[in-house]
Amino acid sequence: MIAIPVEHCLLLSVMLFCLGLLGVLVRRNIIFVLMSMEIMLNAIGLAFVSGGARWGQADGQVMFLLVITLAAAEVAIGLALVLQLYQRYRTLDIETISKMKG
Amino acid sequence: MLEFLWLVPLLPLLGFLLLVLLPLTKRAAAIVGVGSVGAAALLTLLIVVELFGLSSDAQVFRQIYWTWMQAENFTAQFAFYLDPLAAVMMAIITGVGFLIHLYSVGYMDEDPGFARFFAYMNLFIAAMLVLVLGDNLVVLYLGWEGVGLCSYLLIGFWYDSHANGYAARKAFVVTRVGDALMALGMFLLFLHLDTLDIQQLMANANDQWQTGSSLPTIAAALLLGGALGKSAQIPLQTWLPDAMAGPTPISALIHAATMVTAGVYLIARTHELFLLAPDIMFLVALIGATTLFISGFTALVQTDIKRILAFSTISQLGYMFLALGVGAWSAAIFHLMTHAFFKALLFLAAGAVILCVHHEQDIFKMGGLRKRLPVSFWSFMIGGLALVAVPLTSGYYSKHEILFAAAGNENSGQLLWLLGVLGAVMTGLYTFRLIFTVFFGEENTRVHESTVGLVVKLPLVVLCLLSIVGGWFVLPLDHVFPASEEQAISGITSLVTDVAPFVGIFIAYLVFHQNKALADAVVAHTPGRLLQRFWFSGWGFDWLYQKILVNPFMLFVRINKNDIVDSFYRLAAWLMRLIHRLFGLTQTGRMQWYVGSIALGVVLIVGAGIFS
Amino acid sequence: MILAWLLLIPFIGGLVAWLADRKKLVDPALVTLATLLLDLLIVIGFYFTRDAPIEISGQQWMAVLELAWIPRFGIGFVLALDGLGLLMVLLTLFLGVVAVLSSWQEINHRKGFFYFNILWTMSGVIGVFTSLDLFLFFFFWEVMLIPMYFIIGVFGHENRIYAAIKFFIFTQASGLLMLLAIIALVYFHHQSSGVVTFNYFELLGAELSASVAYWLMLGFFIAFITKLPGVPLHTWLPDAHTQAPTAGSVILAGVLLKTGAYGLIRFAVPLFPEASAEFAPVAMSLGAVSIIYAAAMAFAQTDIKRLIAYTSVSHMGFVLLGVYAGNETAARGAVMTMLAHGMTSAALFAFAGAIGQRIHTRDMRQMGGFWRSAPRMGAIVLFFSVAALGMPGLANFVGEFLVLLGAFKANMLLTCIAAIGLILAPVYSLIVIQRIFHGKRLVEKPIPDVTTRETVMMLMMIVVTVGLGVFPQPVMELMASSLDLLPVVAFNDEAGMVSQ
Amino acid sequence: MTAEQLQALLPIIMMASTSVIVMLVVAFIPRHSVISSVTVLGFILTFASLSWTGEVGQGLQVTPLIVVDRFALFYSALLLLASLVITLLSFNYFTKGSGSENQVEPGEFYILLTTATLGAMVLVSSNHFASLFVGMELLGISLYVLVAYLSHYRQGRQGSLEAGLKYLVLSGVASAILLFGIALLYAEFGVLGFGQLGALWSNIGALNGIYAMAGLGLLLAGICFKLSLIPFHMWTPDVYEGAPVMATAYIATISKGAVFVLFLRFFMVSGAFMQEMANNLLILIAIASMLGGNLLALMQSNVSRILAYSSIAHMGYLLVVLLVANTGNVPVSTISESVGFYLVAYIITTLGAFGVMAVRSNMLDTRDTDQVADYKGLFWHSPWLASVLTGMLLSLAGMPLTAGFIAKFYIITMGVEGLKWLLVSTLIIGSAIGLYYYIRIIIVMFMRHDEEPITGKRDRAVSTIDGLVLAALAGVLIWLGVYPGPMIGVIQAAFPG
Repeated sequence: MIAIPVEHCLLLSVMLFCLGLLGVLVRRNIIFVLMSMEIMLNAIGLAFVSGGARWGQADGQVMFLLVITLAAAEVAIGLALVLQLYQRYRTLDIETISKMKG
Repeated sequence: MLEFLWLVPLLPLLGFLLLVLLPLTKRAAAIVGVGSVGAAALLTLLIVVELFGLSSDAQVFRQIYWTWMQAENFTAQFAFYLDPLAAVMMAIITGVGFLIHLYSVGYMDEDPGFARFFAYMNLFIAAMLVLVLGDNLVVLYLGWEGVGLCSYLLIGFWYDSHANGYAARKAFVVTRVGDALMALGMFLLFLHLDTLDIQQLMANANDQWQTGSSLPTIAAALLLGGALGKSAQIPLQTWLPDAMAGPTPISALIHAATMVTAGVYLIARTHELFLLAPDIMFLVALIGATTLFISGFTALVQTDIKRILAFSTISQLGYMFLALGVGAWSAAIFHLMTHAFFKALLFLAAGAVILCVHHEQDIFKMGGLRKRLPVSFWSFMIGGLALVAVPLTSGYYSKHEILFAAAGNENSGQLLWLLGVLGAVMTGLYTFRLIFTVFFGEENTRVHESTVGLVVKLPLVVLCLLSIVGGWFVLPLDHVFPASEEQAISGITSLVTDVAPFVGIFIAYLVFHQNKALADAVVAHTPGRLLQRFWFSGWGFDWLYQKILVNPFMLFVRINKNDIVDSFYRLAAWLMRLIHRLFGLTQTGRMQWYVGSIALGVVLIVGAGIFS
Repeated sequence: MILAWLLLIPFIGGLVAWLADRKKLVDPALVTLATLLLDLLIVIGFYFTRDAPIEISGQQWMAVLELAWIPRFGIGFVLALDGLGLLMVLLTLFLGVVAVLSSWQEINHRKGFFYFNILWTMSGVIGVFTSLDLFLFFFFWEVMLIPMYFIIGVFGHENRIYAAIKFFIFTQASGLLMLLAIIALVYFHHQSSGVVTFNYFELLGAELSASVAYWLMLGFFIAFITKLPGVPLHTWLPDAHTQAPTAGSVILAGVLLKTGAYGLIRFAVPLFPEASAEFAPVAMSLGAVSIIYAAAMAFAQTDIKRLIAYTSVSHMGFVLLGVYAGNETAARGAVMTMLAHGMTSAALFAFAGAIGQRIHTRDMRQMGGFWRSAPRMGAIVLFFSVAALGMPGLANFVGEFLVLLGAFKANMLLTCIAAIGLILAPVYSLIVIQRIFHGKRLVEKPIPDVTTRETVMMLMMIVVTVGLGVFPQPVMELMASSLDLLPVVAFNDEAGMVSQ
Repeated sequence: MTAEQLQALLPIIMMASTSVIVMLVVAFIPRHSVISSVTVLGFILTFASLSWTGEVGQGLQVTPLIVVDRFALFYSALLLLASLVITLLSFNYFTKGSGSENQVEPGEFYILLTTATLGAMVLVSSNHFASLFVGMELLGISLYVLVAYLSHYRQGRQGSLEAGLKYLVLSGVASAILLFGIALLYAEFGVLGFGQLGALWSNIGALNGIYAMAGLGLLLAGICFKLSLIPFHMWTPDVYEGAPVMATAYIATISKGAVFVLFLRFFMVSGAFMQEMANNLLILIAIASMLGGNLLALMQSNVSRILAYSSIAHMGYLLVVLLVANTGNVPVSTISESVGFYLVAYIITTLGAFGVMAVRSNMLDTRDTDQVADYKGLFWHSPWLASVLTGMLLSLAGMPLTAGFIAKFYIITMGVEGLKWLLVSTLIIGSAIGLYYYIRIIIVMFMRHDEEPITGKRDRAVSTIDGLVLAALAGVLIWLGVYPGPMIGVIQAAFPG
């Protein structure tokens, strides 16, 4: 098996991570924000797996599993709150939650 | 009796305490007030008699009570020192003081602050006695400041008027300028001579310092500063005319007979130091001569009877300084004494006049009072003659001693003498201007005689006597002061000196009695009027001080009322609030902005990590 | 143990006073008075029955209490009393009594809390004057601020919150600098000796490099000069005084300011003798500037308490001058000035309060001519004004005279500048009398004269002021041994010397 | 797994079981008092089990993930006690809503408290990235819900929803950053244990690989977010303000405390502080936090926000200690001791402050009693409550007589011994600024109502439990401030390894 160089994987994961972060930064729709966070978590997963592959360990995959769990939990709670948000304001725009400041 | 020396200042002090602490009736207050000083005077008499009964070498008595302050090598004992000089001063203070107290009983009769008046007076006598008896400069300073305080209290005695309060504070502050200099002088003396006991100090100064070297010069100059303030000499003379705001007995006691002579006493007391500083000696003489000359002119144009007497006092004090400056110590003290008699007499007589004309003090609103107020008139006449130094009066003897001493001085003696003689002419002029205006001419005031009772008249009579015979006293001060060599006085000098007062009186007769239009005509011209105004203002000293000292101070004080230093802290606080607001702006409440901040932080950290 | 009791009695008394008020049992003012008198009696009793002095590092101490506290840092609970401390404690308790008497009628609500704070301040101040462990000292130094903060902030006048916060921040912030200096001192002492300790006696001999000592000395100096206060760190004082209730002003002026001076005498100079000597010209200059600047500022004020506050700054300038003059004469003068200023300023503030209560203003432009209806009050205020301007025979003179006499040796130029203060003192002192008691009467209703309570209170203070002015020697003997550490180096400013 | 290891893990197991039991109780006996009692009992038993575990002795490594040593046990105990306090104070906070139509049994709140505490306990016992990750997310996800807990009540608490969402997204992003950092480090070094990482670092000296540097930077950034250090602080005030006051207290004390303890252990075990880059960055962050936090709090009118900003500053102060560790002038044990004491003092103080706020708040109101104006004249109708809050604020300000003073004393001592004059000066300036807003709250509480009308609302009587808890906190506060010796001894014993 021809190993994919670890740098390539890491570069990809960095790009993915940045994409996700950029999404959180620019999207106004809360759903898209949550999705962008998923992308970030997946980038992390990729980095762990490629790291595991580089060192030939299972640790990377184990961490990936944990990351997936985290992603699921985060989204579960996130969506519950999105529901609350929508019920109250009838919008998914995150600008609505900027009352507290100063 | 000498061992009862401590009782002399204590008696008036006890009188003061009684008057302050107990709610006495007017009668009781008078008894306590006058009685305590009377007792002190009696005791003084006994003590003085005993002291002069001793052989002339042993006429020194020191009494140490307790250690007042002690630190390192500095020790100030609370101690009194009695020698002929102090004895003479004591006698003047208690004697004249008693007479004035007595007079005040009548003068202040209707005043609601009767007891307060006597309390202050008693305190003054006590302080003045401490001043002259102090064995060291610190005790002297205690009395020195004490009399200043009493002077302040009594000038501002009628406190309803702001002007009185202002005059009182002015007196205190201006003399305090001198006091501060004197304090510095004491520090300097102690630093170099290790003691403040006057006798020891003088001995050490003679031992350690060369005549004319810089240290004694500076020290003497600083002490002179104190003396100038207290004795109202140029440039610190401006407070005395204003001090006339106080009741007239005060002007007589404090601002003529006793307190203002404290400066003379101080210099006489420390004459050995001044002898080491000939430059300062000359300065003293020059200041005295200038002062007597300048204030003579000022007295000439005043209209307020008490202010005329005040400037006259300054002028006479100038004579005493002149005497001190030329080394005629005894003459200075002699003149101090005669001046105490006749000037107290003049003030008391003026007081009696003022009382009878309903507290009018403008001499041009009086006139022809000779017939209505014979006692006052004759008192004024005798006092005036003594003041202008007409032969056979006490003033004649003392002033002539001074002028002769000045004439004989090798250091610009002629100039000093000339100024003195011109001053004598002026004295005659302004004194008789006053007498002619007030007591001669037409009557134009209502007078009520009734208020002048026996207690007022008796002191006047006694002082009249003293003003005449005072010149015949021989002060036993030979062992206190170095003997001054007899000067050969030329006949011309002697003649001019004798004639000068009469010239003044004659001019006064011409201008203010015979031909009153003449004076008005002089004043009518612009130069004349300007000169009159210049003299009237006391040669512009007040104006000058107002411009260069008081106004800048007031300006600073007014601008800086809110404390410029505080604005620095207010600025800092304001800056903090500003930064708070700016920082607060970053807290927008928008989530994406927050994410942006995190992202920025990450970029910075990672960037720093990678590129470091 | 006597020392611990000195601290504990007001501490417990404070709690009792508060509880007594809450349960409506007794008047807390009475409790406070009783507590302070008890404490005062104990001190006096102790003074007359004390054993032979205890000698620690060459100094004589009347009583020493040493307990372990936080051994981890070499911090002990060290209390000790010497002549200086005794005088300060006596002053504190005496003025405490005056403060209680002067606020007898002023404080009518929340009395329990008020007197609780008064007593706790007393406790803290006594702690400051007796503790000889630097940590403990700092502990009390800060602790005494908090009740004072409440006294100003809760019971003060219209602008009290601003004043209280300003007071707190100035003193706290400078205190933090001192804490830093203390810790650094301990650290450097540890470096050189291998012992971690906050004990005063051991730190006295700390070997420090010159620059380190200078910086540490500055830390102490800034904290103390803020409390003193000296220009330019004085601006909290006028505000605090103006807004504080009468008792607050009395304690603040009479006692709290003295802690700053005490700190200089006990800690700042002895701990860093060389650095202090080097710094002395600067400190003395600040003292001289304080004297003159504050005197001028006092004259400008129309608020009577503000005026008196500035006079405090001016007087404390003498203390600063005296402490750094570097000889015993000036040091004795400084302590005498502390005591004298404690009396006069406390008395004047008590009167400002009494007048404020009568006519409900502190603005002197609305006063005048009070002498006619209240001559006894006038006489007493006159007495203390005169004392404040340095009349010989009264306490202030002894202090100022000795300070200037001593300072003259050290630096002539600065002494001459400071002597200008002698001229300005009557300018501001007499204006008080002039504006309040003299002149035309502006208030329609005649103001009532002093009550018996006020008379008694004032007589006490008059007796002390005169006593200190005429017989200061016993007091000076008492403080003598405490000042041994002070004049470490005689520093002469050659530039100020007159060429011979 | 040996019996010894089981014994070592017992507290964590106990805590986990408590979660499960509480969950069951919520399902079957949904009565507030029962749920609360069970939770309290769970915390107490877990706490008790710590002493038994303590017999295991020094540093027992249970699997590569968890280390049970005195350090872990001490902080577990601290966090458990804090959780206990929060649980006790929560009871009345939620009971006040009972009787109205909105009555809800807040069972889930207690479940989440137990799971969060479980996460915190794992965190303080972790010396491996995997357990770090698990603990941190267990804590974090529980907190998302706790923060948003009141968002589903009909009439109010928009703040709770807003805070919940903000916390979810921001904390999610931060967790992702932290994890990505771990992932990069793992990819670079192939190890996940702190100790192994440290060993590798010390072999190669300074780090130089891009990924390693980036990984460490990201890790730092994630931790800084949890500690709300500038510039990762912005979530703090909003979340503090919007979250129910007890959730705020939880974040402020247990969450931050646990993360800092982890940070400390990571630094000490891995030697990360020997990295020049980390050191310089942290100095900047510490200075910015000390100054910025205090300045941001300066004129705030909301007590929660004031405490939020002040927590930024306090974490900055704590960071000073870590930075001193870098100098090597101070033994690591002293560093650990200082951090320990500071955390103890800070947790007690913060709990006390939020406790008073909780006692005066009602979950059914649209907001908690958190405006400064709400405290006007408090002293005159609730003197004890006001006294407790005064004590807490003075402690935050670092005044003597309180634990906060000794804590600040520790920090300054460390700074001096490390010769970090810049940091110490900043600390002093920051503290001086900070005085203003603390004493402003105090003075407001003491405003006299004879002059100003009381705007602060009056309270119902304080319940016995709340009273006792607050009194205990205040008592400990004073005790630590006046006689800290015994506590110092305990903390000195709690040394990692």
